[in-house]
Amino acid sequence: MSIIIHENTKVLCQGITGQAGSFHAGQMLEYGTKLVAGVTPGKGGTMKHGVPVFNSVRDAVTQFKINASVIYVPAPFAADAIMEAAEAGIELIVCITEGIPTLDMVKVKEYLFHRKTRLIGPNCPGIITPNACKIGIMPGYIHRPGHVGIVSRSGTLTYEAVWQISQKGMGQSTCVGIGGDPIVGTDFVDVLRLFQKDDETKVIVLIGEIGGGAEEEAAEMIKREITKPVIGFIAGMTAPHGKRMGHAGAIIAGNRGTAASKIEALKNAGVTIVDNPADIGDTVAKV
Amino acid sequence: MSIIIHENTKVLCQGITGQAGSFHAGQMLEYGTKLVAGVTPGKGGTMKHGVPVFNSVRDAVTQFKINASVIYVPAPFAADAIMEAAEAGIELIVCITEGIPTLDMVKVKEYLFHRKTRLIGPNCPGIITPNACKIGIMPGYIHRPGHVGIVSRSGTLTYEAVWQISQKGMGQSTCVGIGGDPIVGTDFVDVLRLFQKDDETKVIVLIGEIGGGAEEEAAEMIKREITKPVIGFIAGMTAPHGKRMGHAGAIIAGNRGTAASKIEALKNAGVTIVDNPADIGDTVAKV
Amino acid sequence: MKLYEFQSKSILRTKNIRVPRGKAIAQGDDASGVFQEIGCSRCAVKAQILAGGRGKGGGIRFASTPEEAGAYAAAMLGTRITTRQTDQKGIEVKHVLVEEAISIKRELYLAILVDRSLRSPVLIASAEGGVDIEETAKKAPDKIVKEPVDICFGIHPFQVRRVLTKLNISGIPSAKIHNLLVNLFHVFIDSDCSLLEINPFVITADDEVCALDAKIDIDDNALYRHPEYKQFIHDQDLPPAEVVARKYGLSYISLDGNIGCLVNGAGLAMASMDIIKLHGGKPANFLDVGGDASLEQVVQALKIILTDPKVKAVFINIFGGIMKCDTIASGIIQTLKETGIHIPFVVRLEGTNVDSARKLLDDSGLGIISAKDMKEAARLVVKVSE
Amino acid sequence: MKLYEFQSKSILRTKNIRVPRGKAIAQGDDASGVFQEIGCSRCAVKAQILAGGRGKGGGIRFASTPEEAGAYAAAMLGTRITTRQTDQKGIEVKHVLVEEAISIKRELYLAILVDRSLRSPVLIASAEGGVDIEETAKKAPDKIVKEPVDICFGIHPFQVRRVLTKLNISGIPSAKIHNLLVNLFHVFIDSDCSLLEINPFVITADDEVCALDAKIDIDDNALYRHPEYKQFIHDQDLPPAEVVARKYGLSYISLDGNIGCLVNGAGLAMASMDIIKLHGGKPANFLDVGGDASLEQVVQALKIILTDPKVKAVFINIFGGIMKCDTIASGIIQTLKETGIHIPFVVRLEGTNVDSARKLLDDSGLGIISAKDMKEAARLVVKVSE
Repeated sequence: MSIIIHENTKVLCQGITGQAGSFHAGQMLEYGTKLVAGVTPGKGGTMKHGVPVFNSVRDAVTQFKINASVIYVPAPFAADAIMEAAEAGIELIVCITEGIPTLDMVKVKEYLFHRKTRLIGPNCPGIITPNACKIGIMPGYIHRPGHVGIVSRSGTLTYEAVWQISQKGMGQSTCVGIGGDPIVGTDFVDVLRLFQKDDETKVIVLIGEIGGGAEEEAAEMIKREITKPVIGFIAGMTAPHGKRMGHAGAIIAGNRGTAASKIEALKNAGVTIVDNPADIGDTVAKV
Repeated sequence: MSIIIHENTKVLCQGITGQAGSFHAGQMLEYGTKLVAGVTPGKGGTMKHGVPVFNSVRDAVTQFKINASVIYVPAPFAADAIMEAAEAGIELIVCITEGIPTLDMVKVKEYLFHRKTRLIGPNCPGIITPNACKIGIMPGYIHRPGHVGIVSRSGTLTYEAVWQISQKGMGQSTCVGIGGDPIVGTDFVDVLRLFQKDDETKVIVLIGEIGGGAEEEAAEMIKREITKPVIGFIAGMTAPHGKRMGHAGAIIAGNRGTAASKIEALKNAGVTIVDNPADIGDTVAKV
Repeated sequence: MKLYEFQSKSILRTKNIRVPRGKAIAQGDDASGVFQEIGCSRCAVKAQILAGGRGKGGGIRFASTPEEAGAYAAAMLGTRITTRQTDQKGIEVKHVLVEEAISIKRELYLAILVDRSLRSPVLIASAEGGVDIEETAKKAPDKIVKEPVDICFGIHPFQVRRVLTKLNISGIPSAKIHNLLVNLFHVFIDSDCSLLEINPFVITADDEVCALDAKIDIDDNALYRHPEYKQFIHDQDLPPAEVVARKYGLSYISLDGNIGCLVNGAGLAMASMDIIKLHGGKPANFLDVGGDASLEQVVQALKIILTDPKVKAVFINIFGGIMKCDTIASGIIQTLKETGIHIPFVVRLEGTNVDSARKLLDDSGLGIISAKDMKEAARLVVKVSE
Repeated sequence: MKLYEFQSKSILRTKNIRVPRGKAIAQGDDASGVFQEIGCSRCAVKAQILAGGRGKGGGIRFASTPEEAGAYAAAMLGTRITTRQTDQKGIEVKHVLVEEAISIKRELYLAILVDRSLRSPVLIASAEGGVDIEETAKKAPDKIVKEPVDICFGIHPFQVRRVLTKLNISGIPSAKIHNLLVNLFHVFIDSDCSLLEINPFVITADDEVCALDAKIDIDDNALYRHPEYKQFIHDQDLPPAEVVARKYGLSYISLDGNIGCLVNGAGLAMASMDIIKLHGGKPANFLDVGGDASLEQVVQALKIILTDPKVKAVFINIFGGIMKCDTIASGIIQTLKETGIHIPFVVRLEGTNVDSARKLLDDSGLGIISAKDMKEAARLVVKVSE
């Protein structure tokens, strides 16, 4: 078992004819992902990597049973692409695009609120269940099937963690990059809950970073609901203060947002905190 | 039993110090409705009919357990009043106000979509379970407790039907005026479904009128789901054509909207149609 | 409130939607001067009436010289135009729109209105614009595109792409139509339209998009927040009785029969007309005094009814909720005393304050016939009207 | 992008939000002329810097004559102001705002920003405006009003009433504040703000409401749809390295240490800084080349690092996903060849195209140190930087 995606997940790629979309569609196919169709408005009727391209998501879903869509369209068009996929009834949307305006994402969240679609991202590496399905941009070869569930706000730092774990001879059940933007579709809490229920996942790795309160919220939830061992790393312990959002930012943040507050909250919830980012693999191996 | 409201329903009145609100709050109290509080911004701290007045719905719900709110505020402020009540978590809102702009109601429906609040109205007489709870403007004395469930788009025509039924010695389980506006909170289908499930309701009376497609939708649903006898009356059989909404109106309406189309659809669903509005009571008595 | 074409177009202009250059004129204005002002070789002279089908009724003509424009305008203004949407008397032309004639590459149909079933505004479009759109809707419904419009976020770009694909529009005009659709929705929302119809909406010879005609209905309930439309209300060409009715917040429609009707509530008012017909009579009007009429409204409503020379009897059917029956009774008594008109009144009252109301009528000595129920009232009023 | 007070106020003005009459001037402009133009008896002369606390740093003075205004402005322009939000060097004053002094009855605090937890814009207000708002938030959080703002429909009137009640505002100003809040939300949405802060926002002696100060941050990701802010981008007073970084879409922050860092991804970049510190080194910068950097971006990023005279060694940590490792390798080689700079480079590559990248580096003969993992890389770079 795994969470969210598995070997029979049928994937659509929005923005398949763009540079990134095309490259990663090829990589996903090579990895074995069942990428069945692509969408680029105006390119309907053509083929890419042997996969048919449609003008719209609705056109694609009338031809194929599709479970998930991965989005590589440029930031100005990404919110629309997400809503188009949701409107067409796609259950899982993985948005890789970075640089989407925050208010676009506020709208997207509102749009998705009463729909059954799950969004992962944006500004994320995607999601992978090793040797079964890769939806995103992570280098496939670093992953191995196994029992470690990884959830992370970071992209490359996740690869680092995966790599260390794989190097130790262990593997991953599913790795979910939830994305680093202020507003994301799926958060730590959602993924942790799925890992808790997943028989395949024995250990959970949570990778956070400074800013926002997602790690503190995760800590509260871990304390209440998670019985599996959780290993955490928070990037930015030595980072200078980021840009201040005026007094208002401080008022909203309250006592949250710093590496110290996140680490304290997670430790308090029984999470094993890794101080050195190079020690993630070792720490997991010791559980 | 009854639907939606019963003798223990605790009611709030928004606009209680206005002319209509004040009059009907008095009438409701006299009828025995458990009207526990009122709201008029700026009048918080005063009393009306022995009932405390608050500045906001939230203030009222922190002081009292409230199940329903009835709204008598003027049209320009009514949509806001509905949303205020919904935001405060009130489960049932009965909006009496007429003349609310249609686009305000489109917004209200969107606002209520992912909330658990039920809205009845606007532009409706309200809802009554005889001798238990009256929320609205219907004259109480015409009602008798009994087994006829009444649902109607009309106000005064409902009283007519109730009166005829009561005059025949029968009574009503619950009477719901869903309102005559293009967009209403609760429609025929919602109420019919509740009547079907309600043990107390043995016969259903549906009163419609020309325009829109609510009766045709009800007919489809009756055919599928309703096993209790339904008696229908459609007002406007002899009415001249109302204002044409351009070609677009005709395109949207399709073959629906006329008295003939509604009567045909209802007959087709097994509904007994009353031709003469004075014969509603007689027809119910014969079931 | 239905707006004239020239009024609708003036609203479109404020949202940067292109309409032909032009100007509306009334009796006495200089149509040939407008022709010269516009400065193009050919103008349309269009009668402004609140009914469709004027083209076939001679309401649109094309002028190639200022003189021609003047002559056509003069011929239209003050005359009555009869179309399939008017009655036989037709409608008097009080305004004429003189505007540049446009070279047309394609004609399309666009409209936005609220779909009751969807509880949402909906965009309707068709590649086949022009007068026969309703025929198209019946015979080839797949040629009609319907897209619900998100009340929160407007028309999504993916919906615009879908519409353009279905209308088979690509290339230069597509971006322009995209903007047009976004702007149309803004007009619809910002102006509280109940209908916004552009038929035809055209792609011009030089690939511009332009609203060749425009029909806007404003939601009457929302007029209070649009002081900018006061002038339009003033321009409404309503029969005097309807002007009075509107002024007093009454819903009144004149009909052919001889039994004046005053009822509270639209449903009961329609049912009252139905029952009059079932008993062989003919209603002279539809009149709903509304849910909570004041004494003054009742008096004005009765005066409107009594002003109609066809009326031989009056049928009053009130089932009071908010409406108090004694207010109706006082209104009847006051009106009869003020006007001195004595035709039969058949009154059926029930509901709030019904007892004091009946007493008022009985004590008035005005010979008002009280009926115990609707059937009796209908029977009586038909009888006395014959 | 943080805007200056005078820029923020110019945006507020476009949405009919009242701000004091005034004008921003730069070196060489005539402050006393502006005083006379405004035509009031007392003006505030306010240094424009992108940091709070300038009042205590001498950045706000009140002038009662044109001469005084001129003198204060001249004294501020070109000098550096140090506040608790700047570093010790302070910030150079390049603009001064001269505006009418306002008679204040009450000072309040208002802000709108996106609350990540609520995933919604939120309005923050307090009856206690001024510099100590953060103190208030800590000591008396009940004096801070927070209302989430509906992205679809804006601030609901019932929310405005709630805010006014909590702020204890009634009477004349309440309707004005209602409008102000609605307009502020429009600014927030229409301008793609990430922060809109009015502190203080005041009720004047004559019961008007006025934004006495204003701080707007625009969401950088949304700048593409705001060509109207091009001028503001130009006015940003950024260090030269950050200007170059911004031009090439790189995220760069200069720090105090001596190890230049080039990493892909913000998380890994922060982790790289963390690990350098854990191994006893000090990073000279934060630099995230982003997820999909081109060869040119890599070269420019390295040039920015090498331009910093503090840098004694360079730490490159890449775990490629979209980013291709061979692009990084080519960038390193090209930069070293172009600049001829020879300081130690410790490179750790993993991910997409890593093999060809390693080969490129090995074949280059430039003495680049390849590390097998992050820990080794950190250890090596700290060693060579000492």
